[in-house]
Amino acid sequence: MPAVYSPLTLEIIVLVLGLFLLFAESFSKGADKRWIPNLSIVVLAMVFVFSFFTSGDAGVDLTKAFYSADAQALFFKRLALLTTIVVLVMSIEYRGVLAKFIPGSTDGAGLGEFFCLPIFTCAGLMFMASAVDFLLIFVALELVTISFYVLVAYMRRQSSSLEAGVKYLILGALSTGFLVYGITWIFGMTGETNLKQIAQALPAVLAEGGRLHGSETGLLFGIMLVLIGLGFKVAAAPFQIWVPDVYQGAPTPVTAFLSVGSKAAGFIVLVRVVQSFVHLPHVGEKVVAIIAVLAGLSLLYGNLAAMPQENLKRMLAYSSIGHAGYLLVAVACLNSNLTTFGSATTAVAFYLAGYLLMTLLSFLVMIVVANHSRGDDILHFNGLGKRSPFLAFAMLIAMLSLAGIPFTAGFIGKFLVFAAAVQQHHYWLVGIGIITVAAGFYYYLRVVAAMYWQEPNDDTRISLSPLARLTIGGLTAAIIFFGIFPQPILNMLHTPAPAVAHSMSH
Amino acid sequence: TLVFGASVVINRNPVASALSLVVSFLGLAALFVGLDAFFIAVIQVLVYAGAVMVLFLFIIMLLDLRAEERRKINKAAWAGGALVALAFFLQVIAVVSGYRPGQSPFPALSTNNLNDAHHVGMALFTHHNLPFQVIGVLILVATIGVVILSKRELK
Amino acid sequence: MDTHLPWFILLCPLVSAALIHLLLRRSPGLSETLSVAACGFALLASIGIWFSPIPTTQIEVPWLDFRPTLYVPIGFSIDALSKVMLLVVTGVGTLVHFYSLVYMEHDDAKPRYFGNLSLFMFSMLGIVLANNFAMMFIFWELVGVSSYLLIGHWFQRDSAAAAANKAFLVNRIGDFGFMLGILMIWSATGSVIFNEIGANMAPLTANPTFLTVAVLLVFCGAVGKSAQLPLHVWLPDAMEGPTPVSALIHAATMVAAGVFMLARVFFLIDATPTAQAVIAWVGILTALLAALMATQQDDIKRILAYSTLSQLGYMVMAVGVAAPGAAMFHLFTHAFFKALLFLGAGAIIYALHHEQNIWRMGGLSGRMRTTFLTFTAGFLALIGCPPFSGFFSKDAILLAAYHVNTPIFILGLITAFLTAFYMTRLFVVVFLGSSRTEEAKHGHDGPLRMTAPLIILAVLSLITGWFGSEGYFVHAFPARHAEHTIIVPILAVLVFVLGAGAGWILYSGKAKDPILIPWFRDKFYFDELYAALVAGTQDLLAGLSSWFDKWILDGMIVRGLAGITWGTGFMLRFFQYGNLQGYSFLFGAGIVALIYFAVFTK
Amino acid sequence: MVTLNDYLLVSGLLFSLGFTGVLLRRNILTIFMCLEMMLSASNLSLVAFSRFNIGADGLPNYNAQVLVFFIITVAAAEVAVGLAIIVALFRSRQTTHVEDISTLKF
Amino acid sequence: MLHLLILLPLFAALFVLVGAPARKTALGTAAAMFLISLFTLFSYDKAGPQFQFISSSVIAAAWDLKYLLAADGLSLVMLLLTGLVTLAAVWVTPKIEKRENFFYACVLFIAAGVAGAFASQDLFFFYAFHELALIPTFLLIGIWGSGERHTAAWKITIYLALGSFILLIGLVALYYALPAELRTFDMIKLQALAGSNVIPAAAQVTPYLLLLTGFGILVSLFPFHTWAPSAYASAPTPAAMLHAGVLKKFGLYGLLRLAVPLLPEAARQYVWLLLILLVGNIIYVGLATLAQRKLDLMLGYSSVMHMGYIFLGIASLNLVGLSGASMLMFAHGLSIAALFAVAGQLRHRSTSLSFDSLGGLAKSLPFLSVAFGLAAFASLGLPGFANFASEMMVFFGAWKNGPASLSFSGMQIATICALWGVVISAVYMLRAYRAVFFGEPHRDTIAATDPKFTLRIPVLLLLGALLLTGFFPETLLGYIRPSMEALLK
Repeated sequence: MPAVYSPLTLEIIVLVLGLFLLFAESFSKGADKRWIPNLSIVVLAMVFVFSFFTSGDAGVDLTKAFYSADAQALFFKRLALLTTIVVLVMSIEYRGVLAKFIPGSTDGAGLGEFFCLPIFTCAGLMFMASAVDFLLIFVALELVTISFYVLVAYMRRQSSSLEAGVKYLILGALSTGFLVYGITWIFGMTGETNLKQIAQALPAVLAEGGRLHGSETGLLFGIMLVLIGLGFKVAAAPFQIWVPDVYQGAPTPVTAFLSVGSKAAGFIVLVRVVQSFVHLPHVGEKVVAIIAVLAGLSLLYGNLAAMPQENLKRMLAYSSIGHAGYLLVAVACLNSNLTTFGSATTAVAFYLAGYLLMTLLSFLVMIVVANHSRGDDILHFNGLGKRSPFLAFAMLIAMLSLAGIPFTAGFIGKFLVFAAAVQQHHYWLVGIGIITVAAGFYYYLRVVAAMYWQEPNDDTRISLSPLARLTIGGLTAAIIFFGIFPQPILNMLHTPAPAVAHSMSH
Repeated sequence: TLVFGASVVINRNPVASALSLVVSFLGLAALFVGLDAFFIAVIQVLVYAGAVMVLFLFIIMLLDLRAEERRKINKAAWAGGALVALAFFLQVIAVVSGYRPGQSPFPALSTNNLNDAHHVGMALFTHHNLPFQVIGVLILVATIGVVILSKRELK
Repeated sequence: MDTHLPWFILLCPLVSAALIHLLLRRSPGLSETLSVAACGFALLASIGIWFSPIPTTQIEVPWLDFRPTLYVPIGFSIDALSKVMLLVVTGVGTLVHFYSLVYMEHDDAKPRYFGNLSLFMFSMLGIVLANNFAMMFIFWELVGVSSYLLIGHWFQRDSAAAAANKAFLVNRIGDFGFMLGILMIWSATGSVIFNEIGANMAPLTANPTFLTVAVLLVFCGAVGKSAQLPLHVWLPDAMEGPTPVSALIHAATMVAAGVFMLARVFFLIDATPTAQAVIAWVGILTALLAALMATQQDDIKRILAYSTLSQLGYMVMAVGVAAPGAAMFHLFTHAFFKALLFLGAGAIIYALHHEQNIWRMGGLSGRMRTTFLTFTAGFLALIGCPPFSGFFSKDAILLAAYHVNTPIFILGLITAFLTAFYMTRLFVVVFLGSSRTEEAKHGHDGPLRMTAPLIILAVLSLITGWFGSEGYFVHAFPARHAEHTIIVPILAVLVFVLGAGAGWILYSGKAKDPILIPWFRDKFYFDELYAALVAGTQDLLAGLSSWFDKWILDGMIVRGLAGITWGTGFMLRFFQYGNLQGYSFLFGAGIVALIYFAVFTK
Repeated sequence: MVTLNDYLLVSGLLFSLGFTGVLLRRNILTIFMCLEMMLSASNLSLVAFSRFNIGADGLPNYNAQVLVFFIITVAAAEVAVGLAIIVALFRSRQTTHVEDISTLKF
Repeated sequence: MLHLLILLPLFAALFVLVGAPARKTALGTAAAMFLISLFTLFSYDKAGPQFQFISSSVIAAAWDLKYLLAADGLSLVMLLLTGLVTLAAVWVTPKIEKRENFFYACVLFIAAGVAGAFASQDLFFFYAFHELALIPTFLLIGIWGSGERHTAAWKITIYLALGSFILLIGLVALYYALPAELRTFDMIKLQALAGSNVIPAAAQVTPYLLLLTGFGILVSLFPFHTWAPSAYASAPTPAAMLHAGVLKKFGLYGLLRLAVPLLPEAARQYVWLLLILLVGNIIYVGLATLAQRKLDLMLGYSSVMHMGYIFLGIASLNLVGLSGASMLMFAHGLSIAALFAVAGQLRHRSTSLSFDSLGGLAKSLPFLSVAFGLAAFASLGLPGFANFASEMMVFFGAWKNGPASLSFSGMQIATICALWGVVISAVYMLRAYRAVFFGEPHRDTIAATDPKFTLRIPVLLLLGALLLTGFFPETLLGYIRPSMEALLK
């Protein structure tokens, strides 16, 4: 099929879908609003498929300055779409809990919006994936953030949800403040907001006789502030402090969305920002060093603090900090020019893809199990292997993938990350990584141990809706598939769209 | 501006803080004017000093907040916070004063009759079309959010 | 045919052992027949080899083939040495097999016994036939294990199990040295095959100290197997095994393997006088001390065991004084008369329902005629009474010592005296006088199948000395000090007469031991010393390392690190103390620190 | 003569003040106001830079001013949502004091 | 053929999970694996190229990542070991009371992982297949183990995860130590670089030390051994057999395959370190073994101790030593598996495996007593068993590395220690044998009876293989030697 559509079409379809649903929802009657997510899932899936047939051309000239349509951007758009689809599936499973904590006359009160907001968020994420200008980055980021404020605090009858919302709000706004201030400074130093132009302008600005010659402090100051803002989004230590509380308090699908979508988008932006500065002589080294420090801190904090957790959701929150650490390790390797095995961008992308699959899978299983066991502590998983072998197996795969066992996507991600790190001789980071991987094995396997070693607390079998079963099965299969055949993902990253036609010709 | 900014922080009563903030924002608008950014100055007054702050005051009144009662203040935490803020402030000063080109005065503009709103508008609607539309979505989302979070009974 | 005979000899007992162990564990009759037959065939083949010329070519099978670095074949060296040893081993072996038929008649694990016996024959013949160090070591070890199995035959008895363990372990210690010696010699000459080493001695002789150490290490093997000081402690304990085993293994063949090995590698020993001196002194000290210990033992088998030790010391000493021919001669004669003595003792024990204390015997000469007569032959041979075989072989050894080293010669004479003394004591107490227990009064000869081997051995004990010293052994090992003196035989006869006389006078008619020397009786406290040594070093170290492993390495370091990691995590989560303000503080602190490091440090 | 650095300094000071407020105040509403102040402070810098980095046509860099416009818009939206959340929280907990909202921890 | 070796147990495991009759499927699969491994061994053309049965499918072209199966003599011997031990392990498994299907699936997963690790000639799959066994082990010990099974399961899993992760880093470091144009995961290509010194000596150090640590942990190299005894003591019999017998050999196999051909300089430079550690294995762990009062723990320690010998062979870096090490891997695998099999049988007949509560079993359990005796003798290096031949080679090989004089080299001193270790192992093995089988029977175990005939076959199989290769080591050496020559080129 000839590829003639601009990738921007994707966002547009998503937005239109969101708007349509919003209106349709307000005019529809009936308490059962499952048709909304069902419809969105179908449409988003179509968009997902459609994304393989778009061109790498950003289309209209006007958008070019802000919008990049390279393979990476497309790839992250797909991630966003996929995440949203799964989150919607989760939301359907979760609606019972949700309804309890939303004031409303009917069972389905407020659910329509809950299903619509992720679609807008998704659009925001997709914009972020393409954003190459601080302007668009900022706007898209805020779109995502603000919808997350709402989503996190959605269960307003539950004070923990609200508390999480407030914490996220204040700290999020704080980080936005720093991000903006950082953008200001970078703009001030370079006179540009577009990343490409910044990268072009910088050598001249820094050169002998240039405006910044001998005083990179301002530039560094700006970069650091931006890093802080982004570090907040991706949950990197020491700006991770909000993560556990917010993850625990938020409705579980939102938590999943936060930990995957927000993080993925944050990372693509981070990668783009860092890439613009990393090749500068002195500044680049500093940036790399600082990111490496952040990586080390995140690894240690996330993984170690996850060990004593009893609540699975909270444990996954800490672990998500840890995963941010692994990703940052790869980001810290961006100054390598390697394009084959060991390339840092590939590592980030692959890791995120794997992380997406496994995190979503574990949250999905968690929602199902928590619905039945009335709690999401690890001990609620006791004996799951007996109660529902299918769910237990899926969770097993998710946990193994998170821990990084071969033949799962998570392993290839870690493999690539550490390959990049070794290649860049970040041996101290690797050393920390060794400790934290071991710690990770401990806390992930605790879930496995609970599922298989322990006797179940109650013997009721867990029933599953067909959609959830399909999604869980699909995610599990995908984790294993990409753990053995990474090539499809690599194709998406390396070849310009349309990847399908390309790989078929081989 | 700074004085009132400080008063925002110092005042124990949220209402006083809010009013200080209004004044501070007005001062800020004046500074914008000084920088030949008239459009921004206007927006600042309208949106910030006007709408936003009214909203704040409204909420304060709604929640019927009185001055923070004197709670046992954790001295160490307070000192720590102050220290961090001070350190950050010093860093800002150091960065700013280290910025040599900034010591020179502002370059002159090519025209004295700056059609400021026009330029911003042009930029906004042509070059920055895409982000502008995204902003629209953002506001929509915010609206939905406010509705959902505040409505007493959802249908 | 000739080239296949060695294979036949070797494989006969192997096949027998394998079949018995694998298939015939429930059929005692068949297994004993098979075992005896295998041994008989091996004897016939050995005789065949004895009468055939030394073959020039051999069939070799490579066992490890890393030529040119390392080549270990399974190959045979057929020469005068191995020919005679073959005869001894198969000859005594066959007799012992026959004897066992009766002795073990009522044992309920007969197949196991005969299987192990065949295994032992296999291993022993392997040592004899080996043409290289590695192969010898292989069979050396196998001999160790088969003796372990045989000693531990009655494993329900704790003492038997302990003795078996001890025998194996002490041998292992010797083998430690043996293997090390082999490695050293190999590293110098590049070969483990005797012929090749012999042809390529230059690298060894060029470095005398090295050679000495290597030879002494090899000698360690012999010390273990032939129960020389200080590794002699296992042999007396090994008497826990069935008596035919004691006769076969611990008198005639296995313990002689050490001496055989020394004779086999004499071309190495020959090149290092220091090692020779050490060997000689170890030998004579063993001979002397063992003889002293033997004078105070009460258990008939133990007395014989110490006497074996003593005689082995003699042989080793003979090697040390450069007279391997004499050593082999004594080995040859000793094999027969000691087997005879053991089997005789076995007959007595059998007759007295497993009574082994000599003081609970007495007056058996009348009731156990055949046993008495044959035992007397062995007794006379051992104490060196002409014309019994022991006289000639002992004479040959003393002669060699006389020429080389006077102190050793004197000690040798003393040992001969003691030998005569304690054997007379044994003889007098057991056979003469009056019966001291009920069982002793009713003892009687065993059936013919049991006495026949005794008779044959008695004849052999008498005659084997006659054609030895002048003939075969001197021919095989041309001794350096060939000239005879009349002094040596005279002195030898003198000490024998003195010793026997002293024993006779002291013990005739006594009902209990008139003298008591604790040091001799308690074997110079070697066992106690070793027990203390083992407890003080090995067990202590074992305990220590186990403790260290459990508490320090695993407990403190591994678990500690895991615990520290966990604990750090536990502490870290207290950052998350819920207060928003605290969060913004940490956030801010992070910002400040980050900016500080990024912007304000070089 | 007023230099760029003067503006930057004022802006930085304001930003720091806002930050101080966030760190020290106990009332969520006040904290939220301080956050708005920080955003405004950035705006000041941004405008100053925009005025300073004039383009080839001799006009201020309007990219930055557009960004300021966006920031103000976003801030407004944020305030709306934020206040909604705070109100909801107040309804359920009857407090806007930060120390009272610390049930989620460790 | 090699595909079948991996896929068969994998699919069997899945079938069993889905509900196929567990024991029958598992046993059939294991038997098939054994036959296939035997068949491949015989159809390997010793005169042909080093690697045969090559099959390769591209996984990621950009990285030169392939699913590459091939076998040389060494792999084949290890695969044979896998087949033998798997068959025996499945066979001796007693009736599983709870979740039988799951149990057998775990065992089959381990088997698949091991077979894959030995058959893959691609770094990625080589590593990945080994890890496949980690989680089944965790589950096996945790669910069906005995004693302090949870502690043991945690310890082995975390420790091994740590080890394999270090190993992974080492592999990556090795990959990047190669010049850019030669970088590949293809182990056939990598081995072809043996002797070419493409990696400068200085650059060899980091990968070597990482590999040594990583593999060392997997092999329970002193002082990283503490996971092993308790895990083996607690593991259900087939898990212990497979793990101690086969899986643990993976690390040694890896060192042979990677470190020897590619990092010889570093290996030489750090031989002192390896020697100290392996002497730690032999002497220190040997002594610790002596102090054990429980049969299962003692066997666990002894399996750790014997790793020292294999390391000594590897350290020697010459043909004799390496061949010895390879063969010892095979031999030790069989003997320790046989020992654990017997210990497992004893566990079902006695309340505890503590020496105090056992004794005199030779009377009531003649078969087990003989089997244990043979396996014990094999493991303490008695001639006739493959262990002896291999240890001889190891000693000769290691000794060769020093001068023929009295100034012993470190390697020779280590050899002396190793020789003394043989004495130590004799002490503890015989002590154990005596305590368990000799003496008066303990009253708890008086009624015990031998396993029935069919259950004896697996143990006999292991012992038979040991004896066969012990009598005729050249049968195996014919396969191993060419591989080693290629590695040492």
